[in-house]
Amino acid sequence: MRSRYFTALAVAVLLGSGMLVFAKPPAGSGSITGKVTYTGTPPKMKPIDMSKEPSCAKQHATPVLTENVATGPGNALQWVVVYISAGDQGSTAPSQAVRYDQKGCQYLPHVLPMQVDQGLQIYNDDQTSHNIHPLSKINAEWNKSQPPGSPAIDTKYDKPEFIPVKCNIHPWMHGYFIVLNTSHYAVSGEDGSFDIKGLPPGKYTVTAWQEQYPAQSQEVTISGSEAKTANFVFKVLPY
Amino acid sequence: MHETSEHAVHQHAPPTSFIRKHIFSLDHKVIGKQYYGLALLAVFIGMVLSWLMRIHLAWPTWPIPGLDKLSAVGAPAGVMTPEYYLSLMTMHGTIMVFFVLTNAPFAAFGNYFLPIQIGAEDMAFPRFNMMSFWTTFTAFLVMIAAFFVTDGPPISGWTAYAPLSAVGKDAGPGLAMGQNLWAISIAIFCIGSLLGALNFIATTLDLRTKGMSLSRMPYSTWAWFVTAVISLLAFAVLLPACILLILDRTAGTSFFIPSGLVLSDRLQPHAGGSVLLWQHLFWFFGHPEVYIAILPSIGIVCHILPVFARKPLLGPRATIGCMIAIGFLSYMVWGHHMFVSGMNPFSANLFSVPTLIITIPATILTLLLIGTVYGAKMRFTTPALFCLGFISVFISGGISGFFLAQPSLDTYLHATYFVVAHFHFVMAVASIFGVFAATYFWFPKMYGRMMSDTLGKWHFWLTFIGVYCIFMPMHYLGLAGNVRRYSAFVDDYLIALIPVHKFITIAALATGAAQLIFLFNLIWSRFRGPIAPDNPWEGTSLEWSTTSPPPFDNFGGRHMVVYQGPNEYGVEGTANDYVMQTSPEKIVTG
Amino acid sequence: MSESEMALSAGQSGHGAFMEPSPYGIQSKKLTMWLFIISDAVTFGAILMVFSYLRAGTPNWNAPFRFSPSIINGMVMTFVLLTSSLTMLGAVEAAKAGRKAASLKWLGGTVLLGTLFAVLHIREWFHMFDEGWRLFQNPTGGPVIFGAAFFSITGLHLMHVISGVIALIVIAIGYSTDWLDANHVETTGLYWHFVDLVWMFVFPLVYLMNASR
Amino acid sequence: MGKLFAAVVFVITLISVAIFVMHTWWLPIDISTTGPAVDRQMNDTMIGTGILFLAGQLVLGVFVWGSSSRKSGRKIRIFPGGATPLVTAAIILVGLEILTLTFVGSKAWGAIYLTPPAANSLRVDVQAEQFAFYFRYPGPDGQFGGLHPDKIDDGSGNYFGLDPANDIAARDDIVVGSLVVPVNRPVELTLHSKDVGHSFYVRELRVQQDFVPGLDIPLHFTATQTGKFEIVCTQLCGLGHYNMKAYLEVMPEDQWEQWLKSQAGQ
Repeated sequence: MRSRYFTALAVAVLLGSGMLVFAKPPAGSGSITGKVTYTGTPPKMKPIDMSKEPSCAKQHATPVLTENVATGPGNALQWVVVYISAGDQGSTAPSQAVRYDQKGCQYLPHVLPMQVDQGLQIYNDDQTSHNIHPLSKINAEWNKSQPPGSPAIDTKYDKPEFIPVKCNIHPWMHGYFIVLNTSHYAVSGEDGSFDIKGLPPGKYTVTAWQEQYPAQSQEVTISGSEAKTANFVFKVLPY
Repeated sequence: MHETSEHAVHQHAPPTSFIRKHIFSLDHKVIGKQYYGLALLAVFIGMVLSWLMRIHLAWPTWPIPGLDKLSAVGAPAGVMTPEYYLSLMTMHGTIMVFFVLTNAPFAAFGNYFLPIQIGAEDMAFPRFNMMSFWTTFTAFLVMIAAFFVTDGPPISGWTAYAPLSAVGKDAGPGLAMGQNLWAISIAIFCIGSLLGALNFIATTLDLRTKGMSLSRMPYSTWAWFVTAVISLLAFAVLLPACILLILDRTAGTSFFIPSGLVLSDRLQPHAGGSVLLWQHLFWFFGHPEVYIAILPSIGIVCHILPVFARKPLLGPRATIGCMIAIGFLSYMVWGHHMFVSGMNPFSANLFSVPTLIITIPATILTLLLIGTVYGAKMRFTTPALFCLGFISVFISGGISGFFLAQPSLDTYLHATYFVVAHFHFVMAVASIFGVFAATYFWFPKMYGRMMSDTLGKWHFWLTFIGVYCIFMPMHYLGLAGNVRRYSAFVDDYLIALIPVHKFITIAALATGAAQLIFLFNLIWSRFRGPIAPDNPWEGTSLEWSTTSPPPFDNFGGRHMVVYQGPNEYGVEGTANDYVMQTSPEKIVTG
Repeated sequence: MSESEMALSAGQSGHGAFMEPSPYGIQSKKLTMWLFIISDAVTFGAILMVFSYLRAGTPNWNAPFRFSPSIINGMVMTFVLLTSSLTMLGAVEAAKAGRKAASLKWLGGTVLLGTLFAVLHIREWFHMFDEGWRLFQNPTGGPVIFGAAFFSITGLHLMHVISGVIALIVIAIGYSTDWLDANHVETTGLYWHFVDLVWMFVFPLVYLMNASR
Repeated sequence: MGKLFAAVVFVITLISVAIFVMHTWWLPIDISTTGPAVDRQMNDTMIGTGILFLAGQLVLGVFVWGSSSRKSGRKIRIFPGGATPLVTAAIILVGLEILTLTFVGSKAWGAIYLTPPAANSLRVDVQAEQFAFYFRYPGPDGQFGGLHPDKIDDGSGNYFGLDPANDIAARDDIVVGSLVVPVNRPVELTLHSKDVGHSFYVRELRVQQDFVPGLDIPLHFTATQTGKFEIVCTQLCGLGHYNMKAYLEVMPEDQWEQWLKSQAGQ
C-alpha cells in the first residue's frame, strides 16, 4: 500500500512538477514550500472491489482504497494541487508530454497536473479494455475506449480546467486532469508536503485545490531568492 | 397530400429523358428495381458489418487491416473498441431489418409484381410511389451518415432502448449525433413505408383487372396486401415514438427518461418519463415488423413452389386465412419481448398465449407447403431449391419460438444467442431465402434474361449448408447461457464457448463469400444470360402473360381478363399441364 | 388513353369496364384518404396512449387548467372546430350538387374557422409560455412531463389543423379554377372531419381531465 | 437433386438433434429452488418441439425425395384428404402442446415471479450502473438508508447515493461488489438502476430480471448449493456491457455471518 503511494507520488512529482521546472533554466530562484494537513475526522476510504476484473484484482495484494480524501501520517493530506493562481505564470508548456497510466484498474497518478497546450499521453498497461472519459466542461469533451495493446492516446487541452476523469468500463476508476495556465505548481505527497521552485521575486496568490473540499488561497510575497513557507489546512468531515 | 391530377398518372407514353426514366421514374417497375438495388447495397453493407463483428468475437485482439481507416477512434490500429463493436451491431441490425428485410421482399418485388399480377398498368398513385422510394433512400443516406460523425454510429442496438438511446452523449460514445441520425432516419423511413403501404392497399383493392377477384389473386399479392395493412398500422406507431425520442434527445422532454439518473457522474436534468413506455411503443411496431419481413417471403414461396411442383398449392383458402390470422395476431403479442423487462409479471401469461397461438397458423402454413411437395413432379431449379430451403429454415426457426414464447423459459433464454438463432432463422434467413427464390424466379421477367442455374445451385447449396453452420450452433450457445450483444467474452463460462464462436465465424465468412457467386450471377446474367422467353417456368399468373421484360404499361395496351385462380397446375386433359389465369378454357375437375 | 380510363380518372365509380369493381365502390383517392385516416388515428392513438400511460404512472399529476380562462377557451375552440365541420359539410353538399359558388363560400368559412382555431390555440400556447410552461418545465411545481405531453399532443393536432387549412385553401383555389373537382372537396372533407374528431378525444383527455377544482 | 436435398436435410437434422440430445452444450447446474421447474419445462419443450422438428424436416426430406422420382408416366398426387387433415392436425397437435406448455409453464413462471418472497428473506439492495453491480446489506440496524441520486459519487465509493451525514440508517449500510448469500435462505433483491437498463442474470439460478431506471424491481430466490457463480448483465447498457459482471457467492450460514461481520468492520 505504502509503496504504491510512493510510486504514485514519485511519478506525480517527477512528471508533474520537478522535471518540468528543472528541465528549463529557472526563471527565478525563490520557492514556496509547505505542508497540507487536515483538521477533523476524515471519511474512511473504502476498499474497492475489483472482483469483476480479475486481471486487475490479482495485481493488488490488498484491496485498493478510494482516494478522494487520501491522508498520511501527521494529518497529512495527499493529492492536493498547490499552484500560483495570480502572479508570475512562469514559462509556457514544455515540449515534454505528461504521462497518464491505467494500471491495475487505477489511474496513475490519481491527480495529474499539466499546463495548457502541454502534450498528454494516456497508456493502457492492463490486459483489459479501458475507457477514458474526461468530463470537461470548458474544453471539448471526449470519450474513448482503449483496448489492450492499442497505441497511446495523444491529446492536449487548450484551456485551463479541473477535469474529473472516469473510466466508463470500471466505475471506480476516478482521477483528475488539472490543466493550469502556470508552470508553478506542485502536488502534495503522502506526507502532505509540496515544493514550488523557481519563482522570480514578486507577489503571489498560492491556491491549494482538493477534489472534495473548497479551494484555499494565500498571499505570498517573494523577494530575491527567498524560500517562503505556506501551509494549508483543510477542514474535513467524516461523511 | 393529394395527387393533383390523375391524367398525368395514366399517361401512356414512356418518359424519354434519362432522369425521368431511371431516377425519378413513376414506373412501378423501375421503382421496384430501385428498391431492389437499395436492398442489395444495404445487404452488402450489413453483411460486411456482420463479418467484422464475427471476426472480432472469435479473435478479439486481431487487428483488422484497413478498419482503422474507416474509424481511427473506433478501431485504433485496427482493433475494435467495445463501443465500435456495438456501433457495428446497431447498424447491422438496423440496416438489415429496415433496409433489407422490409425493402427487398415487400417493397422491391411487391412494387414490381403486385400491379402486374393483378393486371394493372401501374400503382394507384405512381407519384406517391416515387416519393416513397426517395423518402426511403433519404432515410438510408441519413443512416449511413452516422458512420461518419465524430464519435461514430449509435451503440444502443436496433431496438434503441431508452434511456440509453434517449439521454445523449453522457450514456456513451455514438449516442450524441449518431443516435440523432438514427432516430431521424427511422422517422423518415416510417413516412416512406406509410406512403408505400397506402399505395399497395389502394392498388390491390382498386386496380384489379376484370375477373381478378380477391380469391383469384396470387398468394404473393395476398401476402403483399396483408403486409401493407400491417405496415400501415405498425409504422404509424413507430413514427410518433421516434419523434418523441428525438424530442427527448434534443428538446429536453422526458417521455422515456425517469428522474434521478446519473450518467457519466452527471445527474440528468430529466424527470417523470417511463422507460417501459419506449419498449411498449417500439415492440408494438417491432413485432408486426417481424411479419412485415417474413409474410412477403411466405407469399412468394407459396407462389413459386406450385410452379415447380407442377401441382396446386394445398389449401389455398387456409393459406390466405393463415396469413391474415398471423397479421391480426401480430398486434397482440408484443409483450413477449418484454417478459423480463419489469412489466407486471401477470401480463407475461397474457402475452404468452397469443404468441403460442401464432404458431398454429404458422404450423398450418408449413404443413401446407410440405403437403404441396407430396407427390409432386418437382422441377429442381434454383428458385425451387430456395423454396424448399425456405421450408426447412422456417421450420428450424419456428421451432425455437416455442421456447421463447414461454415466460418460464424466457427467464433463462432471454437475450442469449438462442434468441439470435431464432430470429435469424425465422425472420432473416427465411425471408432472404424467399428473396433469393424470387430473384431467380423473376429475374427473367425483370431483365429478359435467364440467370445461370449452375451458379444458382452452387449458391444455394453453399448458402443452405452455411446458414445451418452459422445459426444452429447459436442454439447451443444460448442453452449454455451465452449472452448476446457482448463485444468480447470475458466471463469464465463464456471463454469456454469461444471455440464455438470461431466455428460460427468461419462459417459466416464462407457463407458470405458464397454470396459473391450470387452477385456475379446477377451481374453476368443481366448482360450475358440467355434470352428469356415470356413464360420460362410455365407459370399461370399474369406476369407470365406479358413480354419479358414487360412494356412500359405492362401489357402493351391489352386489357387482361382473368378466368382462373393462380393455382391451376397439374391440370389433366389440357394441352399443357397448367392453365393460365388469362385462359378462358373450362377446367374439368375430376 | 382509352375512354374507359378517362372514366376511371374522372368517374364516380372509379372503374371502367376492364376492371374489377372496387369492393367499397369509392374512388381510389377517397379510399386512400380513409386508409390514411386509419393510419393517422393509430398515430394519435399511440400518442394519447403515451399521455395516459405517463399520467397513470405519475402519482402527483397536476391539473393546471382553471375553468376560466383555460377551459372556457378550450370550449370556444371546440365550438369553432365543430362549426367548421358543419361548414365543411355544407361545402361538400354544395359541391356534390354542383353549386360551386356556394361550395366555395362554405370552404372559405371553413378556412376562416380553422384559422381562428389555430389562432386561439397559439394564443393559449403563448399564455402558457408566459406562465413559464415549457416542454421541460412546469411552473406549478407539478411533474415536468405534463408540459411535454401537453405540447406534443396539442402540437400534433395543431399541425394537422394548419396543414388542413392549407389543403383547404389549395383545394378551394383548384376547385374555383376547375383544376380540381367536387371529389377533391369531399376527400378533403373526410380529413377535416377526422381532425375534428381527434379534437373530441384530445379536449376531454388533455383539458377537461386536467381541470383544476 | 431432390435426393441430394433430402440427404442434406437428413444429415443437418440428425447432427443438430444429436448435439441437443448429447447435451454437448447444456444448461449448467441448477442451484435454486425454483430452477427444477424451469428445467423440467425446458426438457418437456425440448422433447415436444424436438419431435416436431424431426418430423417436419424428415417428412419434408422424404416428400422431396419422392417428388424427384423420374418414373415415366408418373402422375402428381394430391395429399390424401387435401388440406383438411393437415389443418386439423396442426390445430389439435400444436393446440394441445400450447395448452400443456402454458399450464405447466405458468407454474414455473409463477413460482419465480408471482409468489411473494418468504418473510424471513435476507434483503439485499442491488444497484446496477455502467458497468458494474453493487450490493447493499442493511447492516446491524437492519435498515437501509435512503437513496439520493444527487449524492451518487463513484469516486468516493458512494455508488448508491447514500447520505450518511444526515441519515443515520445509511451509516452502517454495507456496500460490496459481490452478492454473498447464505445457502438455503430465501433472498429478496430490490433492483435499482443508476443510469440505463441492465439485467440480472445468473444461469445457475435460472432467473433473469431487468433493472428498470426509475423503478424498484423485486426479485427473490433461494440458493441450494454453495459455490461461486457469475452474475452477468443481459440488457444492452452501453460500451462496457460485455464486461459488466459480479459474483454470486453462496456460503454456509455461519461462514456468511462471519463474512458479514468482517464487512461491517470496514
